[in-house]
Amino acid sequence: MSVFAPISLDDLVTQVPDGALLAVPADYSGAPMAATRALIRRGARNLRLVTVPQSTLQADLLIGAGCVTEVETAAVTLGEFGIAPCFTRAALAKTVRVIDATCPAIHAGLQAAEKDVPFLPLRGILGSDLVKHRPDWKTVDNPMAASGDPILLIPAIRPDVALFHAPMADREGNVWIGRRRELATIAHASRTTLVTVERIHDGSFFDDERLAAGALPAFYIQAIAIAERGAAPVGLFGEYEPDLDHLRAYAREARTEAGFRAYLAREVGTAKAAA
Amino acid sequence: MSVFAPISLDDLVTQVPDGALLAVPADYSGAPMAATRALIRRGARNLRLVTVPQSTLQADLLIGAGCVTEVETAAVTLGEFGIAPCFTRAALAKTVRVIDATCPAIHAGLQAAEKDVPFLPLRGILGSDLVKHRPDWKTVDNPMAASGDPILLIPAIRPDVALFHAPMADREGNVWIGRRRELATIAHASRTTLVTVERIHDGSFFDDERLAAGALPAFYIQAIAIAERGAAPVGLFGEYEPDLDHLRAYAREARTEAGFRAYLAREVGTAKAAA
Amino acid sequence: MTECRPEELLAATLAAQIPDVRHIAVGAASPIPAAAALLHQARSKERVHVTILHSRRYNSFTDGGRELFDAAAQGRIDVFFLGGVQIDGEANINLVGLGEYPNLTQRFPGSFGSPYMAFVVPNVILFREEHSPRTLVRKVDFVSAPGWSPEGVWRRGGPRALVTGLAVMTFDAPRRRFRLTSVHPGRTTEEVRNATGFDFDMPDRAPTTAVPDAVTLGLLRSEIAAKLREFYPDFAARVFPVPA
Amino acid sequence: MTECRPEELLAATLAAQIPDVRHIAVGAASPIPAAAALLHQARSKERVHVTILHSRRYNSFTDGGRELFDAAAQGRIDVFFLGGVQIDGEANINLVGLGEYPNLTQRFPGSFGSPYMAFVVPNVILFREEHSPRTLVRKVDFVSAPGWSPEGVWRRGGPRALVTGLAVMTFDAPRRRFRLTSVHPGRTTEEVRNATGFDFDMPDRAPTTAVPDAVTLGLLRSEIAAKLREFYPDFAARVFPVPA
Repeated sequence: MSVFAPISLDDLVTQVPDGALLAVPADYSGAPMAATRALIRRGARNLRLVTVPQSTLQADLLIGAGCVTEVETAAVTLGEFGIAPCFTRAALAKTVRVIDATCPAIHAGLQAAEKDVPFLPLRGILGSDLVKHRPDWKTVDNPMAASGDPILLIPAIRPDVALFHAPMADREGNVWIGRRRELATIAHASRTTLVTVERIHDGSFFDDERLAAGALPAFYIQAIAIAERGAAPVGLFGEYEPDLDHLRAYAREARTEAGFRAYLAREVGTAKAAA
Repeated sequence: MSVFAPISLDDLVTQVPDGALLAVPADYSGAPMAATRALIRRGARNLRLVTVPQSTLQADLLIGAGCVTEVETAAVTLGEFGIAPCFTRAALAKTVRVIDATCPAIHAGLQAAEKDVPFLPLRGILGSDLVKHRPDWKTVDNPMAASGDPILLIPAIRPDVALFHAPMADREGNVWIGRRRELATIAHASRTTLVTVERIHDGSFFDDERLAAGALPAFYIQAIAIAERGAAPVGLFGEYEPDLDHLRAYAREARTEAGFRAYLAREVGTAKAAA
Repeated sequence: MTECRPEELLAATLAAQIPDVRHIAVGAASPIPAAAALLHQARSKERVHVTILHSRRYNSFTDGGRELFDAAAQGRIDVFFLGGVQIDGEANINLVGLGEYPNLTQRFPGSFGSPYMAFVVPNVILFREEHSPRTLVRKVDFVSAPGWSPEGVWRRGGPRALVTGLAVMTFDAPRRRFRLTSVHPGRTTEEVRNATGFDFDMPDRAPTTAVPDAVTLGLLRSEIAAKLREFYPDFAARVFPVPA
Repeated sequence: MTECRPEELLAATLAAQIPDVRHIAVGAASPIPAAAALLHQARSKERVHVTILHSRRYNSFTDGGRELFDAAAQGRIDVFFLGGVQIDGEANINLVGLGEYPNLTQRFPGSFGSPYMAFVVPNVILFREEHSPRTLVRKVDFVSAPGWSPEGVWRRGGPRALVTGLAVMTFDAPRRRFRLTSVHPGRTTEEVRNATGFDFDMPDRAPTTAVPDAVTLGLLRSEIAAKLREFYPDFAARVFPVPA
């Protein structure tokens, strides 16, 4: 079990190529906000996001900063602080293509990729207008049933990159995700997994079965960078709460394009000019 | 969050009805040996086993004791100690029907039940003689592909009862399964989940994110009994190693029907007469 | 004492729609349904499990984001609450946008898990405070989750009731129609009819929605308010201010 | 020094079949393949991950019994070892029984994950110590895992080589035939032919399997033996006795 070396945040985000299909975790599972800001600063372009299954500030920032051409999502919102302003503007102006989905379909698509099967079946959903607008979703007759029994098939979702923030990595490069098991699924389903962590745990999670239970093994992970409070202003499970004042202020400020630009300049820093 | 009361081992096994489809965990994930002995003593009959995905002593004892009519399995063996004598005898004499499967198909069948979908697709396996003898497995043309692309569909496996042994339960009735995540899948897929544990943890696993990561929530679990060294002579993850001398001796003794009877009388006690 | 806040009336009214069950789940950003679920739990003689996704204490899922949906598919969740930016007379809900999709004139966050939960959960309770022709429409612009399904389509559950700031309606899935069950205190049937964009059945005389009794209000203001403070601090502070 | 035990020869020979890869996995009850994987790892300049299911230290799976199979499906496992109670000339293996299934005359444990791993793992190495007409047959009685698949069937990998107590063969999947690559020291081509129940290609002169050099034997007897002691204590004690 060799020892791994963390890399810098800036080096980490160079491993998210322009045009990548990027998996974006929900707020409860380690939103990689420091990495998102670094990604905006490096001037990432043409990203296609898949939110697992929804997103708040992370998707809204990436969309507002012009990094995104497409987003598959069950919802983008600022939760109790209302609509996600950049997402809403971009969706209405069609500067970003929104591929509407539903939470269990996104989970199922990732599970299909985890098994490298072309699809997973899912009950329900039939009759939703989502189905009409998802030519990639297929309704078939359940081949296991004697008589007609329509069922929906959800195609595999294979992100190019999974990027998330977690409490800690150990000296072997394993990452502790606790009970946020969707992070394991995302990593399994993705070609490349990049992680930021609060700190390095001295030793191996596998020396303690209690820690091992929440570990994502190193062989799924391509690179790790340390980013203290790397999920802020979003919270991090078991570590810190969201900064509600920051989020409330963002919801207000980003209501106008000019307000969003001011936020970006102040909180994120200068983005490189678009290529 | 209310407090639950553990019940006795004998009461626990009355909740495994004769004829039930019973999920049997592999040796590495908490073989419920004390409960298995209690089940044999109570004279359980006509059980149908599904091993997840294989079994050693547990399945062999239940088969030898005449509790079983059918077993779906990827393998029954005593591992380094050779063939499982009762399984082998029963299979050849056809007193037990063996439904041959393969590990990933059993996992996939349980995952299908976990999602309450009729099937999960799986790559590979085509061309194995297993497929010929599994009329419940269906080969279809991948509906997502433009041209012919055969793929196997594995039907959902829905055990009536999941029964396993774990290190501990907490005061709320949550059970700690650590990284043995197949136990969560089995519990999700099963109608009833019965658990034996080494001990009761004072408090709630959910008070500590490190313990929460390995917890199976109480609402999946119907009953819990305390059984110290409840997996012995098989080992228990993170707790104790298998008793190799015991297993080696079993492999030798159970080679004959008479030897097995002697083992049963000595190690299990008197079984009730068959109904 | 019997001065009852609108949120208290709605929580008690939602709680009254919950049948005897084992497991009630509440999605994100739903303080009034959360209060209703906790109220039902507090008054139940049986052990009732309440999952509130927004909470740490009331969320014991350990299998990732999919577990809510898988557990619901397994039939382990008996009651779920859904809202809708639009809700129509066939109990379809819209969480996506106004206009002809994808050419929307207004964009909402998205469908979340509604198209799934509406099928797998036996008792779905629709909840929308605003009761107006804008929210309760003849036909939703986009069906996030359909209120009913044609014969032959697997479906375990669906919308059973609709609670708004004005009234309570129950949904008759085979007939695909709502029926007015009660009108909140101080409101009239006429008002409900005018504020509703869809056709619905009306009894000759719609009863008044029961106002929560003193015991219920006591529970809400003490035990339930204390629990809500953990995960809906703003809501709890506004609706259940701690006496100075 | 160059006195080499049969297990050492086999471990070194199996290791020689492993191409440059990132991740080698070893199933249950496979001490010689485990030694081969650890030997390959020890000699590799690149970081090679070795998963030994039988071990605690060399098993970092945390997603349950399915993770080995899912990780293999994801293309994250490059090498896997399979045995067979019977192996035939088309690289089919039988782990189920002798006779006409289900009317067996002999019953083996079962197919384990072989019908899956043989498809998803690029490099499958077949290993069976006993090389006899009983184990290497013209046609297996039951195909647990097929050695090849017809065109149009999704398949990423399959058997590449067969190592036995007598010889090494490579498998040519398009031609569905084994070819003798080397014969172990002290054995003859004739012996291999007589002990093999299936037809295979033979070079005019089959080379002798390379005996592990002093460095390799040193590695096996020190570093690898120490590692094996954790999870194959009986095997390690027998093959690599600790000098008194």
